[in-house]
Amino acid sequence: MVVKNAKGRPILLNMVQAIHENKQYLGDIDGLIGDGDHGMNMNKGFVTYGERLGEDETTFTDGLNDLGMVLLNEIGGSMGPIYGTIFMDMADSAEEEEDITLEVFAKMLEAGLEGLYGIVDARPGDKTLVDTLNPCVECMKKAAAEGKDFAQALDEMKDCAETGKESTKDMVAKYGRSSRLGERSRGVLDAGATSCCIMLKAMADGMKSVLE
Amino acid sequence: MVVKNAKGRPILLNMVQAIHENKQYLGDIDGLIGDGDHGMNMNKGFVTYGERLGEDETTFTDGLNDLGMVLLNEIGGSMGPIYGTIFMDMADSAEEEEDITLEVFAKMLEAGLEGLYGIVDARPGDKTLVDTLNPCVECMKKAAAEGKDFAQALDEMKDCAETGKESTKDMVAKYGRSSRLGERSRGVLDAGATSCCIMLKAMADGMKSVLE
Amino acid sequence: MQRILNNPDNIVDEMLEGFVKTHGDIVKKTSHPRVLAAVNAPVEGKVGVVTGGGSGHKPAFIGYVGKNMCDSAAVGEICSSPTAAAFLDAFKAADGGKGVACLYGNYSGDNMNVKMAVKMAKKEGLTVKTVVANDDVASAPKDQREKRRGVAGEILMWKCGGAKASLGGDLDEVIAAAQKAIDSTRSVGIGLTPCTLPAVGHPNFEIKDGTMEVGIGHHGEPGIEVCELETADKMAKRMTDIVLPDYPFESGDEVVVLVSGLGATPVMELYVLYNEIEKLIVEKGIRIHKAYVGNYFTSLDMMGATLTVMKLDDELKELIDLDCNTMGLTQV
Amino acid sequence: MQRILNNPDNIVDEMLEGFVKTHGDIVKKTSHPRVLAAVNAPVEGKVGVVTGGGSGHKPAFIGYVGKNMCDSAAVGEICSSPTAAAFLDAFKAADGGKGVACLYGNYSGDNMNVKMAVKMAKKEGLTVKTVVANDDVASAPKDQREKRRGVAGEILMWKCGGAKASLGGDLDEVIAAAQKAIDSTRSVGIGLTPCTLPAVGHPNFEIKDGTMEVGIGHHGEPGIEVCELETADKMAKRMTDIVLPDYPFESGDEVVVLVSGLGATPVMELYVLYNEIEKLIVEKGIRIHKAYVGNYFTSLDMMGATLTVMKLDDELKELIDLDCNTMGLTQV
Ligand SMILES: Nc1ncnc2c1ncn2[C@@H]1O[C@H](COP(=O)(O)OP(=O)(O)O)[C@@H](O)[C@H]1O
Ligand SMILES: Nc1ncnc2c1ncn2[C@@H]1O[C@H](COP(=O)(O)OP(=O)(O)O)[C@@H](O)[C@H]1O
Ligand SMILES: [Mg+2]
Ligand SMILES: [Mg+2]
Ligand SMILES: [Mg+2]
Ligand SMILES: [Mg+2]
Repeated sequence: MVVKNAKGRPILLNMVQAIHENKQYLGDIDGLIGDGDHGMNMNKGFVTYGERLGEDETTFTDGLNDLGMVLLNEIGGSMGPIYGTIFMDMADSAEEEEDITLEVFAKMLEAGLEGLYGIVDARPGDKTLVDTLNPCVECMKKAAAEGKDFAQALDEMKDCAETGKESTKDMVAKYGRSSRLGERSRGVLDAGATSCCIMLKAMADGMKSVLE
Repeated sequence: MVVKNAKGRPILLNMVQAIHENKQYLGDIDGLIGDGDHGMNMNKGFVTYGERLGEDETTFTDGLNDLGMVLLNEIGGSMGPIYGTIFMDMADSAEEEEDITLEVFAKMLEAGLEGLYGIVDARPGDKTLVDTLNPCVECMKKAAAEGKDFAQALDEMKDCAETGKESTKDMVAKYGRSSRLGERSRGVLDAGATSCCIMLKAMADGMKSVLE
Repeated sequence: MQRILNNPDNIVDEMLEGFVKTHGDIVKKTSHPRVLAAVNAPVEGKVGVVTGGGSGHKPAFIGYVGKNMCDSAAVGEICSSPTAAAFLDAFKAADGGKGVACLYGNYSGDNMNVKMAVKMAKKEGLTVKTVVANDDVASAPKDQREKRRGVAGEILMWKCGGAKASLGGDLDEVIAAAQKAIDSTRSVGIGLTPCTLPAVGHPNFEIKDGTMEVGIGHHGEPGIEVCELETADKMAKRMTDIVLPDYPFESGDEVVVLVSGLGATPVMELYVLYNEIEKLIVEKGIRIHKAYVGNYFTSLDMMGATLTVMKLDDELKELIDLDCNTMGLTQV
Repeated sequence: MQRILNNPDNIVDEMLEGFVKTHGDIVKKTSHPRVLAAVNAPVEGKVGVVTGGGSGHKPAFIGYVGKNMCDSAAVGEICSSPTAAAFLDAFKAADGGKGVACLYGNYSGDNMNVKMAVKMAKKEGLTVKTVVANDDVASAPKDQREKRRGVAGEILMWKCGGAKASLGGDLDEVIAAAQKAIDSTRSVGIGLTPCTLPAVGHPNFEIKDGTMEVGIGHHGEPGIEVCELETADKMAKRMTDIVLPDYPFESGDEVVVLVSGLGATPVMELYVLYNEIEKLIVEKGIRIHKAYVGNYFTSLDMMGATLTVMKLDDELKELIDLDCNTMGLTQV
């Protein structure tokens, strides 16, 4: 089973919609130990991309690249470079591909995480979006190595994203605004981990819808 | 019966004490339709004068003049020139006198009111200290003309001051901060009318204590 | 009350200490503890320009003492006129032998104290003439202009009067320039929150959340209307609708616009407001020669803003454009 | 929320419009909507000085663009770093052929975006070197200075870096001067009230009435201690006790002191605070060469103040004393 790279539009739109629908929720979560703007930041970037796309078709990799560019060039803050890098590096690693196989997708995710590691010091356990992304990368690499069914692997990734996100609840923030709260940051979800979970799940659902 | 001009000290001290004791009350009244600083303003001037006087004796007229100078030179605002003028013009009109008779005192009060009229446009009915001072002047002029007993006249002045002050409750302010409230200024006492009442009653009591 | 204070009774004196320590290159103390003068005051052969007023309006009033603005200022308690004695000493500190122009705002306390000071000065052989600012449109109807308060328009009056004096104007010319400046100026304020006098500890009036007080005075004097809090564009419309027709300012006029915060409104928002005001003024065919946006005349910790518009002629334009160096306004 | 706004999402763009309309004699727009440049930028043969950061800190950052300070600034959303693209365009707007010094504050978003922009600039053949301000003592222990945030000390870094560039310094000299400036500078803030992001509508942290947050950051980052609200003299003591030993500043040193309000504290109170701070510094045998007191680096509508102290040597003194003309700081 593969996702035709050419069929990127429904995947990207699904991601845009999911972030848009969770704007308020993400803002509220960020409000607890951050500054409350995460929903706004993410929504602005994703919706801007969605408007830019309009009625056009896009490949999955071009879509990720364009979304990354919008985030990087028009959102700024931390989310611009962080998600911008993730999406652009994911796109970079597969732009030549016609078919996105499970193996290709696992490499894309890994490239995104590597890119992220190039610009942030956060690692697993630091209560950031890394705690959502990293287990998903691991899970997909393993699934690819085991030659799992793509659809099933995507479902597993959704579970990993959920578990990863939930794991941040009990962590103490080491980076970003909430890190200054120290122990006071424990007990609530990390905003970036939450948006990353929502985004990855939407990506997975979008991909499943065009799996062939 | 007369008040020896030389015996000013107990009169002035009584005035200082009365204002000092009513600092909070005057502030609260001013707070209702003014800016809440009337108690502070008055207290500062009167207490400063009291401290300046220290253990010294003073004539009644010198005391009024010195109090007026403190108000004028150290308090500023509206109260400085208003009470400063009243006290200094009262003193001016009787500084030569050894004995303050009822007639002299009536003239003093009248001079104070005249002085006030020289610097403010407010007249009776405008919800200012004029509504306290004016009836007292009228009352003392009448008492002097009728040759009344000084002590009894002073008691009548106290009543007049009280009635005059109370009359401001039902007035609409035409001058000063509260004037901008228009109809909204009705229903509460005027701060200046209240301080003037307290001051005149204390003056009367002080004078009664040294009547001979 | 979340404020930075020692004993609130000493706030004015302590503020003055800190002010002189900070701006020793611009102002100096005088023999009167409540009078500050420009470092070079009095300037021989120059008309002295003096102002004064209650405290709590920073930069006003001492913040406009300095090069090509005021030579000295008398300082009152918070929201309370300086004493007559302080005004008198301010006159003396500014007197360079050509007389003194006292340019101040229309409040009854200030009026009384200035009048008394002018009388005392006269006795001492010092000629003082006065201009009383009354630019606040909302404080009285147009046919009772003499009752209107002075607000942020005073800054433009000081700018013009001070510049005229520096350029060698005699007393009558300085007075005429300052009078023309304020006569050509109209202001209005909108209050969004009340202010708290440090010695009182709580606001002594109320502006309900979600409402705004149109025409509010610099001491919280009630305005002409309390209405729902509006967006910046509507606020701008409301302010220009009050200010522009009153003079009136018309197509072809050239103006100075001053938007001042009342103290606690973020300056960022003043630019948002000015952006709207500018559109409305330009739309009317009026040319904005110069704009000032910032905290130029405040009311302690009040939120809100004032709009001031001044019509220019050649003389006023030259005076406005002259450089100056004060804590509140430095123009190069 | 009693604020002057249209759609809160547009506040930055509208603020920029108003800012450029007001200060057209100092700054100009560029091809990037979120980059402003000095009217004369780029200056051929001069090192370009660039800064940038989130909005809501007026005068920072665009308020320090102008003569002898920064040549351009990248503008972010409220409390959020500008984009890498904006930083890149700011570099280009400032580039006079001698390279660009990017002087900014230590926040993870700014770090990431500047790094990316520097990389992109390099690809385009433009050399950019950076200095990262980290003057906020309370934001990390001394042995982790690289983690400390940049706060109002950035103004002195811009002043010195900008002056060095104007005086003809090459890129390495400008970077060295700016680095020395910030290395010689320490700051601390005390917050008295929280701030409210316009798009959020309510404060996202709390400072209880009667308490204060010592060491608070410019975005409301928690401080090192929450304690009872103190009088100005005690606050001054607490601030100097944190700032002075950290560098350390010692008897015989000559310093610049900068006291900035956080936005909503009346400026009058900043002078009261400075009056106390000055006493404590002078008592230690330290000479204050120059003091800045005012709203120089704010946090929207937060109440409170920051103290910044910078040790001078002959070079820094010359740079601090050079005249400048920006919205936030005009020195003649
Ligand atoms: N330095 C960092 N390293 C890794 N992740 C970070 C860092 N800073 C912020 N984040 C992530 O970003 C999220 C907050 O994003 P957002 O609220 O949009 O930005 P900001 O913190 O600038 O307001 C955090 O929950 C965290 O997951
Ligand atoms: N213009 C005026 N004419 C007459 N009386 C005045 C005037 N202004 C104020 N007053 C009197 O002063 C009182 C207020 O005094 P105070 O609170 O000390 O001064 P302020 O109004 O400047 O705060 C008023 O209640 C009124 O009686
Ligand atoms: Mg956030
Ligand atoms: Mg009062
Ligand atoms: Mg008062
Ligand atoms: Mg943020």
